[in-house]
Amino acid sequence: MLRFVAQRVGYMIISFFLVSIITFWLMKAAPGSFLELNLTVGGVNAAAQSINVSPELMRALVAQYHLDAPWYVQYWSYVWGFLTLHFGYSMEFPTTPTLQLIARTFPVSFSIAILSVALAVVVSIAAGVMAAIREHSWLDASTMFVATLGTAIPAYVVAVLLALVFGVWLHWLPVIGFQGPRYYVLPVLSLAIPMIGSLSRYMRNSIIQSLHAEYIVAVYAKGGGLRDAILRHALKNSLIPLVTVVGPHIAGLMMGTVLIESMFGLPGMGQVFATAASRRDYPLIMDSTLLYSVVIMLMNLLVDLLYGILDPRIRKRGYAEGR
Amino acid sequence: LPVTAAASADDKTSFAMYIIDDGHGFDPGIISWEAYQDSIGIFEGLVKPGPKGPRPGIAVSWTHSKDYKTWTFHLRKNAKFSNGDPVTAQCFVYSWQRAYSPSTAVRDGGSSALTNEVPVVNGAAIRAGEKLPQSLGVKALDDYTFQVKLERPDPNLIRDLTLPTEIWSAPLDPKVHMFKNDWMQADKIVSDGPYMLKSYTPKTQAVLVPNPYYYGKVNLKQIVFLYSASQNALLAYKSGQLDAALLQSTDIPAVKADPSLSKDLHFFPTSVQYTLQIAPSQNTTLQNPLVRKALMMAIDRKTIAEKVLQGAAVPAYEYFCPTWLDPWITQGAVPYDPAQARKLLAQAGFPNGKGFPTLVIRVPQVGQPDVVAQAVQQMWENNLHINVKYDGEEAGQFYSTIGQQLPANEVGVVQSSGNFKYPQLLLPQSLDQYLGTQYHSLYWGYLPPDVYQQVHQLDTNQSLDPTVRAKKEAALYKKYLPKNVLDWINTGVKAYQTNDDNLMKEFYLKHEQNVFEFPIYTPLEPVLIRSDVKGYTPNDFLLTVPPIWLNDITRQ
Amino acid sequence: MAPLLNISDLKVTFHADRTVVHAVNGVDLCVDAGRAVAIVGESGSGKSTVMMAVMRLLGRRAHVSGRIEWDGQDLLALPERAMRQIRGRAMGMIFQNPSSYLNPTKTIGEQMIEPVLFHRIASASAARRQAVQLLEQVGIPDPEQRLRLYPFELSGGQLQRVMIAMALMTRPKLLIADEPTTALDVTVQAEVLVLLKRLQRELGMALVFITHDLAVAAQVAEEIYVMYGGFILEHLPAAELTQRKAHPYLRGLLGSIPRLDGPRTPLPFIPGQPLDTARGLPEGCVFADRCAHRMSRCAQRPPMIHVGSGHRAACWLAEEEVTQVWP
Amino acid sequence: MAVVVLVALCAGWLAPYDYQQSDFMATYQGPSWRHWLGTDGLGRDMLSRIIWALRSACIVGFGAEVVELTVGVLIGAWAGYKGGWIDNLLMRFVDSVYALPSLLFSIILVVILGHGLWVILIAVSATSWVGMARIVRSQALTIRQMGYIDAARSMGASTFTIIRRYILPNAMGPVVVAITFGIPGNMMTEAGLSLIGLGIEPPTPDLGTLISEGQQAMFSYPYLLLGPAVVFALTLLGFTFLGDGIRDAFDTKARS
Amino acid sequence: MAMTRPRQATELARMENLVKVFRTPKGSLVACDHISLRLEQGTSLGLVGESGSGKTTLVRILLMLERPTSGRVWLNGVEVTRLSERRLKPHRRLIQFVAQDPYSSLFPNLTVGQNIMEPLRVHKVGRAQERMQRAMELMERVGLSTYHFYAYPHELSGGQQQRVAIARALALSPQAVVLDEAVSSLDVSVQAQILNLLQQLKDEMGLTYLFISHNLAVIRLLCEMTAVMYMGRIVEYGKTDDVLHSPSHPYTRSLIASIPSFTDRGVTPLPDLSSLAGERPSPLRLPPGCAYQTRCPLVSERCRAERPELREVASGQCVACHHA
Ligand SMILES: Nc1ncnc2c1ncn2[C@@H]1O[C@H](COP(=O)(O)OP(=O)(O)OP(=O)(O)O)[C@@H](O)[C@H]1O
Ligand SMILES: Nc1ncnc2c1ncn2[C@@H]1O[C@H](COP(=O)(O)OP(=O)(O)OP(=O)(O)O)[C@@H](O)[C@H]1O
Ligand SMILES: [Mg+2]
Ligand SMILES: [Mg+2]
Repeated sequence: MLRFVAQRVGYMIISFFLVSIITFWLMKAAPGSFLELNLTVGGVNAAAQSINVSPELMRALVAQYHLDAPWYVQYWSYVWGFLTLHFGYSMEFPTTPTLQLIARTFPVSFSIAILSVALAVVVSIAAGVMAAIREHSWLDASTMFVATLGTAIPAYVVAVLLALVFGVWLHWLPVIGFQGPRYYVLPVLSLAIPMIGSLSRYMRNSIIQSLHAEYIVAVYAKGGGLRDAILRHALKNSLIPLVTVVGPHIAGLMMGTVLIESMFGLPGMGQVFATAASRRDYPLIMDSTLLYSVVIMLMNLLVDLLYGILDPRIRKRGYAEGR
Repeated sequence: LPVTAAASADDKTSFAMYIIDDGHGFDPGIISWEAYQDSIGIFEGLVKPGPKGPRPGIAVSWTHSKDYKTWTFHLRKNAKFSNGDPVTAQCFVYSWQRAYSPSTAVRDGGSSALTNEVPVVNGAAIRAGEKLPQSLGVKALDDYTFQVKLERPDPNLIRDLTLPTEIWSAPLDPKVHMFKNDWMQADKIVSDGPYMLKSYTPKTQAVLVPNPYYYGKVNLKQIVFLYSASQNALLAYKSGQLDAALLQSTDIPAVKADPSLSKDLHFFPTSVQYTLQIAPSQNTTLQNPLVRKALMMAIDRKTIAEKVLQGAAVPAYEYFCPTWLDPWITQGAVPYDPAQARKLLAQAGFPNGKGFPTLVIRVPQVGQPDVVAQAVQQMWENNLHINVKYDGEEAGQFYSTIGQQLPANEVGVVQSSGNFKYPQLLLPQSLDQYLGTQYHSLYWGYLPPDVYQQVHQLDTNQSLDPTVRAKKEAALYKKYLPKNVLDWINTGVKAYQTNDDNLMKEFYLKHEQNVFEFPIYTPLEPVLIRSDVKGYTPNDFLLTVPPIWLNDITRQ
Repeated sequence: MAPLLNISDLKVTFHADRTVVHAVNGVDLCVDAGRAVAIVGESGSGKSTVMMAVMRLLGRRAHVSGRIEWDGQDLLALPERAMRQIRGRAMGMIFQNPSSYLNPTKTIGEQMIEPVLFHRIASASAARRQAVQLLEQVGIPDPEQRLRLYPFELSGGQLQRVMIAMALMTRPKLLIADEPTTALDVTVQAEVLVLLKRLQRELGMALVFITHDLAVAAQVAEEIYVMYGGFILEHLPAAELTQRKAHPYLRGLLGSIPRLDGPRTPLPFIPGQPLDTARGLPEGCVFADRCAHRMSRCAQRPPMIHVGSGHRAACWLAEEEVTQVWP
Repeated sequence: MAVVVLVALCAGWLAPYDYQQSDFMATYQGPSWRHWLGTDGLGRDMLSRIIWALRSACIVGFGAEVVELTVGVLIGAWAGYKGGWIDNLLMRFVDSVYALPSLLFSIILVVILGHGLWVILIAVSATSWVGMARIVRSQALTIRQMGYIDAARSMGASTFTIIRRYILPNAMGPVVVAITFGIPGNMMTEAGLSLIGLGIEPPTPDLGTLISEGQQAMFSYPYLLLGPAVVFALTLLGFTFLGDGIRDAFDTKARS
Repeated sequence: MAMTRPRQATELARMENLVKVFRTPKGSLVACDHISLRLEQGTSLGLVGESGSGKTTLVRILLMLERPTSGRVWLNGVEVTRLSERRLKPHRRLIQFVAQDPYSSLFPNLTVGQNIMEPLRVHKVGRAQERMQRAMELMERVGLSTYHFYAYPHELSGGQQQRVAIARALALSPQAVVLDEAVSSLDVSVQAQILNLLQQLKDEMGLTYLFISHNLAVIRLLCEMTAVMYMGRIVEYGKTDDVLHSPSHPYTRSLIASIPSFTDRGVTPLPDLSSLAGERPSPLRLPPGCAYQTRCPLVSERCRAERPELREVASGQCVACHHA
């Protein structure tokens, strides 16, 4: 276990550097990148004007990223700055330290993503189990049809419908703003519903598959019933493949919140990020990309550990080869 | 049933308003075109806008010299900042110098305040870094007398100072250390308006409460700004969370169809223009005035305004000046006349569009594709039988390639816009200034293609000092622009220097003939406001802020 | 004394899309308490299906008919709840491939105590103590430790012992062992067989042992049923296996087994393919088309004919033999 | 599914009107005999636009899938078959791409490379090939253990031959399933991109843009949203069911 | 019989001091421990031993599917231990391979005919037409009807699949064929048919087998020599009859005693439990000395301390036991 974590962390470090190289390279290649500014001729003021920031900020950027040095120094200062939590300066929000910006917005996005995944997982396990127990019945068919429909409707359409129903018709929930738990409900639902669609289908298939396994025959042979078969055996085993699909979902969600955040006016990272991207706030883009990647990697690590918890073969055999 | 927390609709002491963007926060030294929150009640300048024009703010009275060059303001003695400090003439000196000083002028991603619209003595030189901020032509004659000296006569100074963009002229408390970036945060900001910031989450919401030290009466207990994508505005208004919301044009029919909503619908004028500017090309076809006129005549601006934009626009006739302000501007309007347009095009050597180069419409794309550009594309294709291509580009990309010359088989227009209220404010201050930096894109069509190349090289040469670049470019323009164009610009310069209305009108009326652009429309803002909300004046200056002075707002 | 398990005319068909598999076609089988019975036959002959039908574990796709009498009650008529009382309590079952019949994600301890828990015989801790005891009995050293292991951490032989121990948790009257040693090494097989045999005797259980290895069947069981194509072709006491085999099929099978002491000449073998029960059944004897002694009479299906005490065969030849030897 | 592809292929003949032909006399018209699904703000026929949009969706869906498939299969098969440090290296690369926030990555790509079908293809497939690579790799890892790969090696077949002739054909099951799920996934990604204005160049219609335009107009002209949204959902559903079917087919084959 | 036919003993393959260590997360596992073996033309070799004793690993190394940790391998007199895949290719024709599970060893995506032609294709032997002809011949040779030529492997029965695998192994006219439990998964009557076929091929084509099986009775039919493996080591080696009738290693004895078999006197009885006592050691932590010490009835102090080497105890019979 420990060895496994160590190895995965090792892999993560490698991936981290690869990701940072990719982002750095992309940022450098972007047209009009601040990393490509020529400081020798016009000086800081000219450079500042050319990317429309204050000379003050420009000086800070030069100091942070060593813009007058070769690319590898720039690269390293970027990575090192990130690692030591001395994030770069945002051009868009220079008055707020990037770290503070992230510290304020990230938890919102993250909690929305996690909550919706959790909700989706719980609901889809229930729906999947229901459908699997009554395999090929009308209940199964209709549950799965609705679920499939759920996958086919994009989250942003779901969001509007939800806002219409719960905000305008029923007046139960606020549709914009952010002042407390109530404000989470609609965004979380909008993200969770399409996910529930795909996950419950997945869950159903995987429970059905588990129910066809030979060890389930053994459960019946021991005198157990369907309840025992599902609760004691099939459920846990079919969670293992579920973890495989939830992993990428989480990764996808970290970005998927952007639309939902702007839709519901939530102070999330997605908004900051979208602003950064559309205003070409490169330092912020770089740092948030890296941050997202680290989060995604951590999530993946978590998923892998979860695997180990669910599947003793992986845990005990030292998480050998492949997956 | 639990009723939503956001039933602002029923709370008569509070007002919730919908805003698309929050620009760059609340520093009056920064201009954000999207929003000007501080001008609506957080800060208060010498004068403030009112329903019938400017009215006293911190200054209770003012005098000016005969030549309109020296202005003296007498301040009220009971004005205080939100921390209790008194507002004095020194506070104005302080904030004006801060706004003009280049080291503090550009900050926070936004553009610096538009101080050049007020011709204070030495202002331009200070901005150019040639003089120290201390030499600015402002003075505190005593604690409650503030004097401004101008470089040129400006009888409109008072009117101009009430513009939302001139909020930089509001006083700042010199005791607050404003060079620290965090001073704009809700717990640190010190302001002198009727309301002050209670809390602020960027891109999410801001809450204003009355400033306890404000000298006058404050109407509401709370004002909330909610920021969100505009597609949600109607929903939020219907759900009762908002008392005022800015709609998308596509929501208008739905609102009109709903009797309970349609009475709340208002169209607020704006001063924004949607235009198509002619892009530089190696092909000189568009240098032919006949061709330009044909293209102009082939655009049905009325249909665009009424059908495509659902009435949330009025046809535009002039790049700089919104028509509802100055009726004289429509004198030069070109009517929609496809037959005549085809005739003109044939005269220019392209009968039935034959032989006409591909016309590219370049659009900066933020969000959805530009439907108006698509409409223009269709109109040109249908009416003139020429080949027109829509070319949307990501905004950053668009702006970084806007100056690139098109190849010889293409001509193009680029989507552009202006945002100006008073024509006087946009007059050329000097030939060099006008040609060297700001507006030369309007003239680059006059340059021979190879000369344009030189200009473009100068433009993109990062290693060049900006002032040197501007000078070199101005020199090129002066050398290659036709004499009538130069004369015409000089008319504008003279109008600026003398503040002569007739010269100004002449300048603008000739504009149509002399610049390379097609004005299309001026948007109207469709806004929903609850009928019990009273006391707002439409802000026709900026896009997103409907009521202009929040303290006038009341609810019955 | 009535037999413990009495199967008569058991028929099982599987209905898969458009094909019907006649897996079991009228099997009569009888197990007395405490006796060891083996069912032998080639792959696909329906051995497992018979015993799965007894346990009623065949699933919805199977159509079962006939009569399965357990202690006097007809199992096929029993409601599912009552059947569950019998399954795993009075009857235990062990399978060929223990590693796939054990849930890989649960410890063997958790799985071993399940029969006791399902039947609410004892508390979990009592069951655990019993499991320890049983594991010791089946020759697994260090049983307390092993309970905490997962199936993949044990070798095949050990897993098979765990399966046996698990089936014995409820002291069943009948243990069904479906090819429990086929996947094992010869030495391990010997160990498991010895163990099974010993436990069967000690606990006085009846044992139904399914295998395709005649020699193993002969070693373990007292009676042997030979199956082919869903039919029982011969039923004989194990001791008679090498002396008197009436059916040409059994003779063919025995002949084709390489022996440690035989000549090194080519082995005799049964020509042709085993019956494909998905292709419908022949009118007559199921073995006829592979039989060297086929005669015209074989177009009729032969009944089980007594050839000796406890020895019956479904072959017309047997009838002749009987009339010859015992006129 | 076939219908969608067919419609996409025959867009030119099927569409009753030119997708960009606008009629300013007939903007925002509800469904009628002349325009079955109504017209949009420029008086363009929605049905024609949807049909053409399906074509764009298919081009992106299939095109990106081809890119994904090529890259994913090459990398996955090689890594899976070779194992060892090659596998390790390639998989670390795969991990890194996997860790990139994909939407952001697409945005950056579009920002850097500009609009255009190619860029969208690249942007859509830039991060999604990773999934394919993982599937192919895990397949290759299993197939590598199969007896026939030993047989091939003991015959002296070269690595390339083994991958091409023995591994890939037998890895196809899950890959085909992944493809059928990948195509609608790509369409979804593309729709997401066009939602933030990074989609296909107008006036060429595209489902994502149609839907988000429809969404803007949903209170006033609901049919503008309904038409494309229903078509989009049906398309996705079709592919999902197709994928299900194929997966079931492979499952039963694997079982028997 | 093959054994009696006079033939010059040419060496087909030789392994010297082969060691194969697998690194697993739980430690290293010695699958082959200093093994030396020769495969001579005309002298088929049987390899028995319990599961996990390293038989498959040994032949995989011989076939160069796996590289040894140390030790050397010769094929037809050429050392191939460190040859690259490409240089190895010509040597691969000499020894072909038939695996236990015929289905998984056949290319599922190719027809029976293509499967049999595949080695010819890989070695670029003949033109398409000729290959097809050869494949037809081979199919007949192994007793498959050519009507199966266009069938896919999964449409055949296990016995037929094994025949296809054998035909494929014969396509390149090898001198030796390695059969890894080639008949274990088949029903007895089918097994008998395949064994007969192998015997016939051996006699007619002069093939040499390296035959792995659990079942000594099967090995007896086909192999002149037998090697017994235990925990990665060869514990006994000699003429098959000698090994069978006078086993010298206690493991061999217990192995033979465990085989359920019919004799003229009836079925062999189950061995008594005492001869089966003892636990298998973990292959990851073999005890020093003799690997069989945990189960051996004869175990002594010496067995625990000193590893017994393979030594000749009777003419041609070698045993690794201190007590033999
Ligand atoms: N669930 C099922 N659906 C369809 N056919 C089945 C099913 N189970 C068994 N069969 C068929 O029934 C026949 C008998 O199968 P069964 O498993 O009883 O044979 P067996 O004698 O146990 O064989 P083996 O020795 O391989 O275990 C076979 O032809 C098999 O294909
Ligand atoms: N690739 C590998 N990695 C790690 N260990 C391995 C590998 N291949 C084989 N082993 C181990 O090496 C030992 C010998 O395995 P091998 O397959 O050679 O045994 P065998 O004698 O052929 O057994 P069987 O009779 O079960 O086929 C076993 O313990 C096995 O687990
Ligand atoms: Mg069976
Ligand atoms: Mg093996």
